[in-house]
Amino acid sequence: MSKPTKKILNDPRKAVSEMIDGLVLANDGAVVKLPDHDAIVKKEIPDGKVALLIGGGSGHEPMFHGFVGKNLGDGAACGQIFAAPSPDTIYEAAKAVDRGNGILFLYGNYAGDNMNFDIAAEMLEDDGIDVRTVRVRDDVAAAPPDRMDDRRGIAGDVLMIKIAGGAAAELDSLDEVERVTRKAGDNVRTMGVAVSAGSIPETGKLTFELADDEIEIGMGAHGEAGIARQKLQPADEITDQLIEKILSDLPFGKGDEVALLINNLGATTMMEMLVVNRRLRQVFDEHGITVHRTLVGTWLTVQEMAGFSVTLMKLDDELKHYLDMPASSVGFSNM
Amino acid sequence: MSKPTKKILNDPRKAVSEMIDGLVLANDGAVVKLPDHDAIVKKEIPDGKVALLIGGGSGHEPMFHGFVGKNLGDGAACGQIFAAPSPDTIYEAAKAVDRGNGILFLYGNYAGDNMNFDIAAEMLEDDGIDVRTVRVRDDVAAAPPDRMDDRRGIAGDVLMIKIAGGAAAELDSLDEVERVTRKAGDNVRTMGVAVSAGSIPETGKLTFELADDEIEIGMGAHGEAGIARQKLQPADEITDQLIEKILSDLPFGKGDEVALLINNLGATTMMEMLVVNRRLRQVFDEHGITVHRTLVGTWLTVQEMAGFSVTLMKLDDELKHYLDMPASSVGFSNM
Amino acid sequence: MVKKIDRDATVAMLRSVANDVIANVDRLTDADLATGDGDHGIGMRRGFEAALESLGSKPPETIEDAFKQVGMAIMSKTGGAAGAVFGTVFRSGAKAFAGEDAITAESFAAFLEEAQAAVARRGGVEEGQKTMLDAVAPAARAAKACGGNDVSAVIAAASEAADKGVDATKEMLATTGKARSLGERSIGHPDPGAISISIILGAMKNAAEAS
Amino acid sequence: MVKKIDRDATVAMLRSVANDVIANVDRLTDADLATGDGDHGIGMRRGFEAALESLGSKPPETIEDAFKQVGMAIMSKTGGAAGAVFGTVFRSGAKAFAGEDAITAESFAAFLEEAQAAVARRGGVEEGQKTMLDAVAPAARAAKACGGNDVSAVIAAASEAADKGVDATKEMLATTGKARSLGERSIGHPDPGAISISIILGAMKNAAEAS
Ligand SMILES: Nc1ncnc2c1ncn2[C@@H]1O[C@H](COP(=O)(O)OP(=O)(O)O)[C@@H](O)[C@H]1O
Ligand SMILES: Nc1ncnc2c1ncn2[C@@H]1O[C@H](COP(=O)(O)OP(=O)(O)O)[C@@H](O)[C@H]1O
Ligand SMILES: [Mg+2]
Ligand SMILES: [Mg+2]
Ligand SMILES: [Mg+2]
Ligand SMILES: [Mg+2]
Repeated sequence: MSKPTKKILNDPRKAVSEMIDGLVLANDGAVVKLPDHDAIVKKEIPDGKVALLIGGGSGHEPMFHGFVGKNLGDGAACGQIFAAPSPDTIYEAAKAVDRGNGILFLYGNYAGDNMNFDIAAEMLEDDGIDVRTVRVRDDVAAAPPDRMDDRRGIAGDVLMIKIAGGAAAELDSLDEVERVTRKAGDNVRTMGVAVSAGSIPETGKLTFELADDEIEIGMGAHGEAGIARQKLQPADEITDQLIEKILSDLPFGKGDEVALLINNLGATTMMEMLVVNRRLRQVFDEHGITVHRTLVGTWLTVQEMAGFSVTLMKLDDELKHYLDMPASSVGFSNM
Repeated sequence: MSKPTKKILNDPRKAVSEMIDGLVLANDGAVVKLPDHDAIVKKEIPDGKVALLIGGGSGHEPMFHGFVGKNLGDGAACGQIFAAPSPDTIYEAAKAVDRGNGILFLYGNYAGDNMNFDIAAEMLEDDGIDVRTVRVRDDVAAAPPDRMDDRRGIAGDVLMIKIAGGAAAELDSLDEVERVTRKAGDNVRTMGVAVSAGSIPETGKLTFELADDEIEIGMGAHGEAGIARQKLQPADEITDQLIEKILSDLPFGKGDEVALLINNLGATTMMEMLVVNRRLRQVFDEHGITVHRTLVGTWLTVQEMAGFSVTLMKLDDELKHYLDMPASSVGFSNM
Repeated sequence: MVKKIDRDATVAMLRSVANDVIANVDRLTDADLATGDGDHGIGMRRGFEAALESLGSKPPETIEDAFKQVGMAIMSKTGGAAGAVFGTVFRSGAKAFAGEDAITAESFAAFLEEAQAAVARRGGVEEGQKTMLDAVAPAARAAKACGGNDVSAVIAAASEAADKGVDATKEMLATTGKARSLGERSIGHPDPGAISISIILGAMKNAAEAS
Repeated sequence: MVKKIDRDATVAMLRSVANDVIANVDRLTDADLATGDGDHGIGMRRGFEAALESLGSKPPETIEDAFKQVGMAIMSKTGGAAGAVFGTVFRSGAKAFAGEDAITAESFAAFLEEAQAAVARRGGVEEGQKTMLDAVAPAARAAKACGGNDVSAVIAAASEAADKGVDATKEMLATTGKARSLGERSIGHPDPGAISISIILGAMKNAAEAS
């Protein structure tokens, strides 16, 4: 097994807790950490606000905990690296963001997250708190369309949090926030490609192996297997392979207006992603698809994995409205 | 010489031009590319505005061309990878952003950039256009304080562009924009550390070699040598080494309010940078320095180089004002 | 033949379970690297280190408490799928010992049955999906089938069945958890969670025989 | 002995200069990897490919034009420090041939003097700073010292001096450009730009001898 990338850390077993301390400080006073839990909560949450709680395993920074902020998540429950947070952490985070008008849980569709968030939701319901759950299931590589529940949540998280955050800031009812968020989820599709693996600091082991001339199409956000392992090809060919699968899945077609997100899985250069963007637009032009808004950057990472994913969300006026609301957090550059 | 990271590109010799096409598209209509030059210009620049032209070699994405946008650069002249743009590209970009009230050139202090921008400035002066130049020279590792002109411009660029962009949007005179930008430059200091090298796609060669357990302190943004090659150490020790040199250089001290920027050189995880942020704050607390604003992200990269830099800018009310102005561009997440 | 495992012996047994899991972190890491995301070993270590800590700092008053404490520690410190399902094994399984001052052949079999049902419910899984349930379920059946009142024999039967269950997972196609994505490529690799169950029951067997 | 290099021979000479630089891209890359950022080879290739293209698409009317076109192409396509200084060598140096219909021993020496002065001005450098000036300046002096009216002898003298200049840069401490950061570590490595000058003058020498 080849050597993982060198990392600048202290004790790897303390990496998550030190990372969270650093993240809270990077928010310049806008969030706090819960005393006994790896959870981050916004300082100012108005009474009566529908609360948005996001979360998942760590190691994907800035996802999830970097998206607590203005018109984004009200709080985030953080697990260890690639491990869903525990029910008690989720429960405490939920209690801390609750303002009496219900809570939306928004997270990626993984067995571990589902079970832990569900246990917390049961505990909260015992307390009489209304909890709804939307699971991001955007990875078209994970399962065919007739098995949506088997799909993983990957970079679609970014657009989902953006829209849910806007909806939760503006709308008065949990029903409505849930409805908008589900609509976003029904219209989002992602597929990625990995060119090299990431490693968990505590094990020091790469989560998979790729030969020097190999890539994996459809790779998951923890190094889960994709749909094809193949030779490295020119950017345009790889792009075509990803986008064809995405377009035919929803399907997207003539006249659709979309949000496009190209997400760096870690070590890929922005130059590569911009070259991919160029090709994507040629394909969209051929299909009569117009792009309302483009995001190219680093949002959901898999440690030092190199590769990227392409996310498309079909928009209507309502989704556009929430997507376009100003937002700021550590993960959104805070500018 | 070890293998460079695999990259997803088409013809490497066309990488910069395809990247620029992709970048223009990623701006969703807010910028245009000049027909015969690798230069990007904002579509809407008000008459009489003091123009801000930034630029430099490509390969550092999103720097520079990702920072053309609202309250940021009005245009950017792009070179090939790690190579300053040519005088004619700079000249044409300057003509395109000129609105009759003078132009500020803002770029990193490198022999290549200096010569090419100077030639363009001479051509513009022949045309009767008032051009001022501020060179970013923030790298404390490059030369001692009595040889500021020998210092390179690295991630301090980000804060400089942010402030110059704000000033150029609000202030009516080139003199004033120049004054504010120079003040920002006088108060900014950066130092970085590299843990692995980047490569230029067209050569396919890593720009330097580091052993598996080695890091280079003070590494430049093109792989130029730093001040010490040493064994990999815990994050806190590396952080201390960087920040002590930065603090003593300006010097920063008790009562100072600063902007802090932790910049990913490419392949470093945000987790690592947040762990570093945690340690930086401990040091600041010891020194009585307060942080007005923190930025942790990927702004000035060196292809797939792993490593990061720490930038500190001492702020007064005027600098704070321009730093805090809203801004958006591809490089600032556009959210 | 061992008829009962009293409270102190139970605590000792749970400690040795924890120590064995912790000692096998690399094996579990490698198994999860082959089919999942490579964190199962360190997750189980976090959980069982917390279990040891809990048993040390707050000596349990009953057998039920001992299992509950272990379950709570795992549930709150392991995270991921394993945190939920292994936490459930101990927390829900603990009910089988309610009011008892020793583990008997009967209550141990009931513990495994309880655990099996609770895991199936929580995980939304059936046997054959290549999860730890494929070690828990045969273990529960073997314990029941063993009968008698030699608790160490019951645990030994369960442990042996769990080992076979691990082997059987090699041939299964994963349809849940992170291994699901592997599809056909998951065949040939045992399920990491099933291995953990076999380590846990193996440690219990050794502890029971020694008591 | 060659007294004059006429316009067509000049264009042929400049073409062979371009081809030689392009053929040496890897050598220049490796030299710049040792002291700078590794782009000198590809930068010079871009510039001289553009020069070939310019000479081909717009055949120069005069010798001055030929040098100017090459200088403009380099200046606009090379980028970086090399674009500015090598562009300057040809563009500013071209003045030495103003109004002349052939390169002579005298005008070639004047070309190098002109180039030396313009590069020193543009780059803000002196000799001894480990740049291409440390090949240009001794070449200019050698050309002047050679005197006479055998242009090929003058070019040969310049070429030989440039080669020695490259060697001399090995011992110099870089104080400008990207190599500056290396400090003491720059010693032992020749300057990439100086190597390019020696390739350029070497190609001119061969072309002059052949004409
Ligand atoms: N839905 C499920 N029901 C029961 N057990 C499951 C389920 N999903 C996964 N598991 C078990 O969890 C194990 C993986 O645990 P672990 O690696 O710690 O968590 P994660 O999959 O979240 O990384 C699998 O080997 C499997 O035995
Ligand atoms: N200030 C300067 N004056 C003259 N020549 C210079 C100067 N700085 C650099 N050079 C020359 O340029 C060469 C480097 O060219 P190149 O690698 O193409 O550009 P860059 O340094 O911008 O990457 C150096 O080897 C040196 O000969
Ligand atoms: Mg996991
Ligand atoms: Mg360069
Ligand atoms: Mg796992
Ligand atoms: Mg160079």
